[in-house]
Amino acid sequence: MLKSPLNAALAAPTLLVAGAAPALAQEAVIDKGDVAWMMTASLLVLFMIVPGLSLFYGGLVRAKNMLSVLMQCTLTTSVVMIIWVFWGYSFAFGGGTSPFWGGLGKLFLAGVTLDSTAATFTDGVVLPEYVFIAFQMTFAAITPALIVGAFAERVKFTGVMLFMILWVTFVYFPIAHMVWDGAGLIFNMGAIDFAGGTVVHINAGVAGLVWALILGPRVGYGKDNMAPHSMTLTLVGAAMLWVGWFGFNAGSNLEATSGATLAMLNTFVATAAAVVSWSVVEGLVRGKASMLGAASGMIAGLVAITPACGTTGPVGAIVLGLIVSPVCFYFVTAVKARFKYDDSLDVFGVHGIGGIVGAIMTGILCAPSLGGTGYVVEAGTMGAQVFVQIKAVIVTLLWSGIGSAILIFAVRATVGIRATEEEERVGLDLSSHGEAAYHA
Amino acid sequence: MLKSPLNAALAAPTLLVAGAAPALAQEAVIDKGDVAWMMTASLLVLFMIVPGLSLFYGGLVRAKNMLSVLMQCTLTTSVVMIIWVFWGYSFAFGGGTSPFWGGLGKLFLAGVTLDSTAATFTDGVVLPEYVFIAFQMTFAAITPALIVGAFAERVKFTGVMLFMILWVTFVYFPIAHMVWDGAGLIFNMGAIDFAGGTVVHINAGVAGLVWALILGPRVGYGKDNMAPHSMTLTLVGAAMLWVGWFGFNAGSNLEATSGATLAMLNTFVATAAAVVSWSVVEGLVRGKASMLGAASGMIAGLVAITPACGTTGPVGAIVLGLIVSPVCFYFVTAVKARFKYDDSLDVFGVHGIGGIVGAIMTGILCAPSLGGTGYVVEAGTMGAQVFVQIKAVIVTLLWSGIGSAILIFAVRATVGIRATEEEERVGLDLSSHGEAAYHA
Amino acid sequence: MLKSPLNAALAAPTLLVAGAAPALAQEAVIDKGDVAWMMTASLLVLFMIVPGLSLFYGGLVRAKNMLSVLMQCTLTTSVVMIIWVFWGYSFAFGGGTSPFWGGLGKLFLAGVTLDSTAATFTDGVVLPEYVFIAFQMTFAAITPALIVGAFAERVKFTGVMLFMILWVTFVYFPIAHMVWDGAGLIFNMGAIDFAGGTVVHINAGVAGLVWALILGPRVGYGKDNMAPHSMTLTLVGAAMLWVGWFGFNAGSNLEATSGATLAMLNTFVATAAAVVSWSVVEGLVRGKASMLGAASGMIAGLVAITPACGTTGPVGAIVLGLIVSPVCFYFVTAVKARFKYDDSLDVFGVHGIGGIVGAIMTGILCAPSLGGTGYVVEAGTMGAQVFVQIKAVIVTLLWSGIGSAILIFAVRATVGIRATEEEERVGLDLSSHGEAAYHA
Amino acid sequence: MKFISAIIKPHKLDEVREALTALGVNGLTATEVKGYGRQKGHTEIYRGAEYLVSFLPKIKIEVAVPSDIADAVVEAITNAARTGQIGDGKIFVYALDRAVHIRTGETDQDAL
Amino acid sequence: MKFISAIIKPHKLDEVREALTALGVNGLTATEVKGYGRQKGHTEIYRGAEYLVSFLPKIKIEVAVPSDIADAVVEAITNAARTGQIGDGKIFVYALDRAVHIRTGETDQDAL
Amino acid sequence: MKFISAIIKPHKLDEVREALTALGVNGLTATEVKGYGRQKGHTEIYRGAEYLVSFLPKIKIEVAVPSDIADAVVEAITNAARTGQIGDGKIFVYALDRAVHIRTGETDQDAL
Ligand SMILES: Nc1ncnc2c1ncn2[C@@H]1O[C@H](COP(=O)(O)OP(=O)(O)O)[C@@H](O)[C@H]1O
Ligand SMILES: Nc1ncnc2c1ncn2[C@@H]1O[C@H](COP(=O)(O)OP(=O)(O)O)[C@@H](O)[C@H]1O
Ligand SMILES: Nc1ncnc2c1ncn2[C@@H]1O[C@H](COP(=O)(O)OP(=O)(O)O)[C@@H](O)[C@H]1O
Repeated sequence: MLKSPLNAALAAPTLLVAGAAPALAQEAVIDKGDVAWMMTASLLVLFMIVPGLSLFYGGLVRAKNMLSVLMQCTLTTSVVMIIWVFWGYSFAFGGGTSPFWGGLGKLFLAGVTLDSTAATFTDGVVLPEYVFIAFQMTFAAITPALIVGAFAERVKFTGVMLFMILWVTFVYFPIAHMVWDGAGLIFNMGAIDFAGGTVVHINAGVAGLVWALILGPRVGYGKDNMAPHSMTLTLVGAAMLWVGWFGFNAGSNLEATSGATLAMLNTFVATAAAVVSWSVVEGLVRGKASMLGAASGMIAGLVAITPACGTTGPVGAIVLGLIVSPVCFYFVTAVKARFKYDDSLDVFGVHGIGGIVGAIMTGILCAPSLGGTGYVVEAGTMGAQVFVQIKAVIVTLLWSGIGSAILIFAVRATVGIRATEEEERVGLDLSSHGEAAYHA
Repeated sequence: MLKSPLNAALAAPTLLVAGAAPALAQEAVIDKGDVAWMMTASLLVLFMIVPGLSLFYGGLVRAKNMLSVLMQCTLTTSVVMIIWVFWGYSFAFGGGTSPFWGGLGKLFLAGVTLDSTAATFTDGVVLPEYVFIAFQMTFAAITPALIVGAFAERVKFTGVMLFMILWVTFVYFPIAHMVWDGAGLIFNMGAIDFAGGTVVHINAGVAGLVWALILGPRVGYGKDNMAPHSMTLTLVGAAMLWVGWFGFNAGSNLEATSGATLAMLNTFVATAAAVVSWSVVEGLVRGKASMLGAASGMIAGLVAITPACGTTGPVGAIVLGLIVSPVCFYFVTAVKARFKYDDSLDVFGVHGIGGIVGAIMTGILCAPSLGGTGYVVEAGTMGAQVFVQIKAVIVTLLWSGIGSAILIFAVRATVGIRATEEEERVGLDLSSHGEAAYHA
Repeated sequence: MLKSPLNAALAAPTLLVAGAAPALAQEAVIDKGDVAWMMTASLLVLFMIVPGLSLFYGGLVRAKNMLSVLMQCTLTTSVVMIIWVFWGYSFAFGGGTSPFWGGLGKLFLAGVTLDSTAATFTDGVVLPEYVFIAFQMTFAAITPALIVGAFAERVKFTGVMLFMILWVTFVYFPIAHMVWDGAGLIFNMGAIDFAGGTVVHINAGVAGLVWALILGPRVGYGKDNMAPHSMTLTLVGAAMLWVGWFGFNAGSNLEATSGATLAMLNTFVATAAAVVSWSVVEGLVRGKASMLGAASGMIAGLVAITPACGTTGPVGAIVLGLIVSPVCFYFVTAVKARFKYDDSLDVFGVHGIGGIVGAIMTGILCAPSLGGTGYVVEAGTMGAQVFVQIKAVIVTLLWSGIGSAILIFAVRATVGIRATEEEERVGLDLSSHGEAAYHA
Repeated sequence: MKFISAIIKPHKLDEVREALTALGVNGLTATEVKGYGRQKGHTEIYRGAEYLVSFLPKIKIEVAVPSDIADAVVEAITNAARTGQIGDGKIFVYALDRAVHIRTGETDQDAL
Repeated sequence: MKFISAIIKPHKLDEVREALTALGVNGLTATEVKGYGRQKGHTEIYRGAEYLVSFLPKIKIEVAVPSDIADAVVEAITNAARTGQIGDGKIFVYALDRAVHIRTGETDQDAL
Repeated sequence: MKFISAIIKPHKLDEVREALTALGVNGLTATEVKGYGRQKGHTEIYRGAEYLVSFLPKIKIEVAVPSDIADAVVEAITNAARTGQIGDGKIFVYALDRAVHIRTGETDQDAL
């Protein structure tokens, strides 16, 4: 896929809205197999957020903060879905030709009907635009939800909500446009990001790091026992993320073709390899492989294969999985300990770092010589591809880092971002939501 | 969809059984994309029942009654599936021309083979009858399971089982026939119920209310602390219901077409809107938005969009979601408190009321002027459509209300419907099933 | 399906690799509906393992061993996926003509490209080979994971890992080849095993029994209270297994045709019937139907219908479900108690016995007179078919039983297979993984 | 000062608390315990495994009171906790040497 | 009357209970507690975070008995609970002023 | 010998433990309890149902010590556990007749 900018096409849907280009539209065909797959893929990504991500994160916090995490994930998702219909879809894929955003052409999904179609990576093959909107909406919903892990257990709920509204508007939608829209800045650099390694994971990871730095550590951090209240839920959540991720990765192929099946196989094996390598590293370093380590490797592997899943061979995917875990392990143990910031659930350590490793390796593993499907950059050399991949990462780091910082300060100056020490001690479930997660 | 009664067609399968109408059958085509989608949709509805609904309900009861709820949901589902094959499918879609039931034509799935087909909403496009049977079976299974929430924590297990057998036979199958079969009473009124708002939700909601009234409150109701034993499980269950609901709603389109994708998008955004509006209402009324509130809004939104998902535009769906939560909130807080009956888990307050709001709003939001796909009633006016929607609701309320009452009294007179006070105090898990849900 | 060995075809993919037989490949078509369904089926089987099976098993152990079970399931799955790409796929479906293994033709998926295809049961209809590889990979991953239930709560982690690597290599891959490959020994006997009753369930069940016998009982077995730490998780896991099993069974049809829908309907109703019959038996024997009984019936029913789902009619499937539970119940209560071995979670009692019941009944229920799709054996008589089914079971029992025993002794002689008594008392979570599943 | 420890049925906790506050006792501590006694337990069966559970859930209430009202307190607990059925529990009273109120540092009588 | 409180290893509960019933003690109360002592705890690591767990799970058994059998009871508990390894726990005995049997209203000796 | 039982705020456990070990106390037992007192509880609302939770989570520390250091121990607990805010808890001291060290069989002073 992505062979040539011509059928790059995530921008195309805007050109193909029925009526807009009748001639073209007439020829274009919708295959029910593609529709069936894309509907399945869309609901799989929702499955990743709730219950998946919510449980993965929720299990890692103390019981007294469980509901606050579930609430933050659920409300973020819900609010973003409404925003997506109102202005998000337009900002990202509104058909505008700016390299930075999609314009106002599709506010409130203006002009989208049962006959509207969205292009795929294959000329003449289109999808009902509604399913493209739904699929992309789930990406817009999960990305901000990923950030929750960074400020968990001490953040102020209303501050989170305000931040999320601003963040998707000024950070996510523009980056999605830049990477996936035919008119997008990064897209036209020839960077490969098959399913959203930069847009979703690096983007959220950096925002999480900025949050952790500005918000400061939890009360008692480094002193009190903050062990996960339910490793069981964390593993369940991680497993659900794995299952749902096939919608994320294989769904990004937009068609039920062999390309999607390659993305699926890679998503299986890269993840498996990362689970094994994290466990092996722990076994060597600590003498014991932990369940949380395996779950962390699972996420790291999924994150790393995300940009590469459509352009790498299965063996290359395994190599990528084997590499990403040790890097993330080193980061969440050594580096994080060194800098003493409190990224509660390692959003940056796993999503940010894993995303960067994946983005760069994508430029290497797409090499035909390594079983990949080939380079996308004009130059057509590994060096050039890797260079572009790095450029894409840097643009994302800067845009997300600076943008997030500005927004967090803005929220802190208005509704505030931190719960009081007493609220934090009692737990956010009771203090923010008036409930307790568990009773006899 | 539903444009004209001609291709209304849920009755049609019976006409299209291979052999029955060879000529027609020859022309009719099966698209593998539709089959793939309908199989996915069918398993998604099972996912809604177990684990979805079971966890949503189970988390809301006290730990000592957890297993009893899981057991009631699981056995109800299983028993109904067997009944469906034996006589349920025939009673609902047996091909009979009565407006009230489908007759005995397909007892034990008589005549159904690998070549049998069922019609869709598109002429000439059919499905293997087996998948139509499976898909409809899951609807028949989840509806009675929804009632469990009303008598939870005090009911007698054997009484539940007997009731369920009678209820699907005399209440569910007839109503399913009336609403979805081409020969059905309500169907021919021109009422719109795309995915089962009346058949499933209002129907179960009313039955639940009747149960609560006849059974009486739990021991210690209003006095003891009956807080949910695991809000975590409740949110997980609600999330699974959301994910599975796409099978329920988009599956009801019977084909993987843009119509299904519209139903899917609406099911995403109406639900999101209802989550947000319930939370906002709580925030305004209580100063805090609760996780249970968000979960309740999730279900209310899903229930409300069910009848409307195929005929409303995305913005209309959001409006519907924003409206339904406040209404249900008012009901489960003010109204219920006022009348003091113990509908343990608010089956009526959420499914019944939400279903009614959805059914009526469907008649409004299908208006082309509001982005809808148009009226179905002959008259073709909003007034006429809404009037028919209300008529459909009333018929359902009466049939289900009266029918359920008669059956409950019959069961009470025979095997009994209530556990003893001691059994209730010890908990139904130990007293009815000889187990405890949790151990060290 | 399986009508004639000619299009038996799970070996065929090897013949159809693009290039290998261009002419044929050109004619062969890929239907996107099939691809969509097979991708869905593949991820559903992963869903069965994690979180499904892991929770089903995990809920049944004591809290102090929860993570060890999740860890064993997760790592086994991950390691096997890597092995599958390296040599597993080749050993099973490498294209070799030996009746016992597939040879070395596809080590590291040599020669598999985006254009490679795998045959289905219909001539001229093919699938991208990648999705066939992924689908079969999930079977290879879940089978060894099933064995975990037999040695739970006392096994040595490193021993498990070594065993699994050896077991899939010398037991699973060969048996998969024998049963599903066109060149396979059992396949050519004309035995019917639609979705893996022998390959997966009998195979794992026997291995589990051998483990239990060699490993010996848990410390305090028969004396201490070893009640499941969370029946809730067990039911959730069982329900997820049911939902995922449609991928397992209907996916084994390889196409989204009416054959798949029959497999799906059978998987619904046989399971429902087994849930009911286990509950009824308990009700009669103990006066109370337990949730664990219902969950056990669910698994027993799923196991039993696995080999039969494509060749039995729905009523026959119900009969099978009604029969299997009482047999398994008798086994896990009376028989197991009698022989006093500690198959911790009844892997043999449910998967082994249920699999045997299913395999034999498959030979009966495929009778057209009983609504089945017909015999596969040349002879074409029920007696002949049942005889072949029994032969297949015996071959599996012997191969798996002897093979597993040899491997377990080999592992015991090297890294060891049992935790120390102190480690067992403290719990494997802390002693093997340095974590505790739950905290405040 | 006396220290009174009572084992009661879980669902009686609120009634006992009310009875004590009525006597002007403004503090008490409750603990979830498992009790073994005349009240026989139950069996739980999980597939083939049968377990006899002989320890039943109870609540232990601990309250320190001035000696003069000790009898009244015991009386009040007895009445509030009694159901007349087996398993009602027992009350134990012992001498308390000292009591200290952490927040204020008050001791003995003043600390209760 | 004496009130005996013993901290033991969790898996010793049943043996201790049997030992006591053998002595004719027909009631006792058990509580899950966490103990800190010579027996050192363990460390748990969750990704980068390492926690030292110094409190270990123990069970506290409380039993009120007539003074005359107190020593026999202490003896019995000691023998039943001993494993010889560190962490076996301790037994504490104090005087019991009064005992009341809630259901019957019996007091003192009769209440035990 | 004295037996000291203190009800404290959960997050104060570690500080109290450290204060005691500083005094050479090498063993103690902690129990999760629920306390009712001046510190008012909170209300939780679940849809229509509102519950007043009047028992708050506390930790009970039990430690047996030689009489001579009893006051020092009480002192130490008081200081370590005090936050000055309502809900800090109380300390109760009573006489301990006997103590037995299960593993070694040592008794009384030696057993502590
Ligand atoms: N001698 C005792 N010491 C400590 N606790 C006791 C003693 N006897 C009874 N108990 C507690 O009292 C509870 C109730 O006693 P039980 O004999 O079951 O019923 P009843 O008190 O009505 O005779 C027991 O579960 C146990 O917790
Ligand atoms: N002075 C004490 N006061 C109260 N409890 C104690 C005391 N000393 C020990 N314990 C309890 O006894 C348990 C076992 O003591 P420990 O010193 O660990 O082993 P051992 O008793 O074999 O020397 C501790 O975990 C604690 O619960
Ligand atoms: N008379 C008493 N007997 C037993 N426990 C008590 C008594 N009074 C207070 N407590 C315990 O002390 C805890 C704190 O007491 P409280 O009155 O809430 O605050 P403070 O101790 O700061 O006045 C209570 O939650 C309870 O557990």
